[in-house]
Amino acid sequence: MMLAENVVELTIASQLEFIDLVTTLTDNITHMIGFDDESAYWVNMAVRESVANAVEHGNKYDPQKSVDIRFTIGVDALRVTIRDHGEGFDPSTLPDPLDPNNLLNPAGRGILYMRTFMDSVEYERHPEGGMIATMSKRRAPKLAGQESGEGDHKHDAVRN
Amino acid sequence: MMLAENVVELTIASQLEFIDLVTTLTDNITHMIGFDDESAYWVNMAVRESVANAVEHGNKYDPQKSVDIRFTIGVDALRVTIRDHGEGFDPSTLPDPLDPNNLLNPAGRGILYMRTFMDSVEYERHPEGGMIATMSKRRAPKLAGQESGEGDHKHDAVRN
Amino acid sequence: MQLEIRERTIGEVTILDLIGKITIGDGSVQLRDAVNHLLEAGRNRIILNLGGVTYVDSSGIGELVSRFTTTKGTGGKLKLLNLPKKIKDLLMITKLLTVFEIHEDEQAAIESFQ
Amino acid sequence: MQLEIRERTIGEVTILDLIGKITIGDGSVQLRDAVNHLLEAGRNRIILNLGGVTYVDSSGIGELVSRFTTTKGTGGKLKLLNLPKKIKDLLMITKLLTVFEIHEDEQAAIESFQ
Ligand SMILES: Nc1ncnc2c1ncn2[C@@H]1O[C@H](COP(=O)(O)OP(=O)(O)O)[C@@H](O)[C@H]1O
Ligand SMILES: Nc1ncnc2c1ncn2[C@@H]1O[C@H](COP(=O)(O)OP(=O)(O)O)[C@@H](O)[C@H]1O
Repeated sequence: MMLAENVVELTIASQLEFIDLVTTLTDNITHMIGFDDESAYWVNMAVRESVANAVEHGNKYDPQKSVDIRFTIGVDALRVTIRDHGEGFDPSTLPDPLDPNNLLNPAGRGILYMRTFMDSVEYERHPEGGMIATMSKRRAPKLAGQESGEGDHKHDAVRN
Repeated sequence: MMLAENVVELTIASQLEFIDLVTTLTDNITHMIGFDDESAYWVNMAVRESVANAVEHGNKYDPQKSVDIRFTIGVDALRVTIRDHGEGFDPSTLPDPLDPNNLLNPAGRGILYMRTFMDSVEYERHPEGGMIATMSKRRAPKLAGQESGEGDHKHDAVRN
Repeated sequence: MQLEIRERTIGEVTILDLIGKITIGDGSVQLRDAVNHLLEAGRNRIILNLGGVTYVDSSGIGELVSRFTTTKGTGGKLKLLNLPKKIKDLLMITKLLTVFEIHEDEQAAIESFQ
Repeated sequence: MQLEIRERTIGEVTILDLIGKITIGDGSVQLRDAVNHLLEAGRNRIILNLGGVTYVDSSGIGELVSRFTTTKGTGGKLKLLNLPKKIKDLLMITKLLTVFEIHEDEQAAIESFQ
């Protein structure tokens, strides 16, 4: 397979047992590219939430459906995409977990976690079915006045 | 993607820095399925050798070529396949690293490592190019007289 | 096992010392079982000591909330003790800090049931 | 950094204390550089103390062999000290146990150069 030089991909069957494999790989990648422990901890948790949603709501625990996780190590940011093979959903119609009426709900806080811990979270439907969540986290605090995009450059470096 | 329920796949770009990601994932999987520390250590090393060969000899460090690693968690054995996208080679024509004349060679011991640490190692050419190394390691010592195959059964279990 | 739960009884109060991770699957289920087990035995004055908890995902937070409401439903109370910084952050983010009764001192937590 | 190398000088003998992993890439390169650096300075009585080495892949074993032959080429000697069990296993598997001079006692290793 052709692959950009700064990409690592992991594919798991839809089993909760495998989520720890994804978060440990996440830890290794954030550690390798120099995230501090605190940032790495929250990225780990955001990835866990997104993969758990893909297993639970997306693939509905169908062990034959995979969850595909892709890490793109950009110069400025780590991008993680999580894809499932379910029916998809519309994130704009979800109940707000912070609404006082919802505070005692037993669920519904995963996407809030993701949005809180990452710099950006976006959802789209995959043309061949399933959802793709794309999350990114800056590698270092931006210097004041620095306006360049935080995306991936032509020549991405594993270590900066 | 459709996937057997007991499969985990990792794809890396051909960078030596990424090999540690593969071996740590290997450790997590062997630990999850109950390998003892000693066996896990040697499986880790066999996987490292095979991935290093794929990066170095197979893909020749071309960062656009991937190494694709697949872990199949069978009831009786863990199977690991490592695929590269290089020109392939004929393993039957390699010099024997244990030949007295070769003992001081600076290289040529990787496949010996693999064959020593795993229960089986097989090479084949992928129809679309590149080599596939398939290695397997039994999950528990066989009981005396137990003759059943060590392959993967219809209903594989992550934990046994 | 990602979550270890130790049970201590002080008069009518039960303290569950939780050590490890409360996450989707095993961890959340263990917590649910442990609390439900107490409630079935009529022991509904419960303190969860989170001092040894390193990680709570959204499923774990949901489990804390639902054990809280279930305990309340039996006329009892479930209180939290010794929140590590990160778990406090999570309760803040989810606006649950004021929902739970939270203690930093075990003795005070026990006495709060009297 | 996967390999840490500390240098000690005892008379004409240099001991390199190696701690960590000797693997393809960084670890092997560091070892090569450290030994070559000594040889360039004319210090070719070298003891590699492997007591702190936890992991040596085939590239690392190859590096040990080539530093051994390079040192020999200068009329010097490179000896091994304090082999952990697993590293000994690896030298056995590769039939290199009898190629290297291996010591278990540092003082004896130093004196063996006299
Ligand atoms: N990958 C997904 N596929 C389908 N639906 C999803 C997916 N991720 C999230 N959802 C929907 O969004 C809702 C909110 O998700 P989340 O905030 O993570 O909370 P929870 O998982 O606890 O319900 C889920 O209940 C589900 O209906
Ligand atoms: N994936 C591969 N693709 C092409 N050639 C390979 C591959 N793996 C091994 N080889 C060939 O086999 C030889 C022996 O490999 P190995 O025993 O691992 O030792 P080393 O990697 O130190 O040379 C290599 O030098 C190379 O020529």
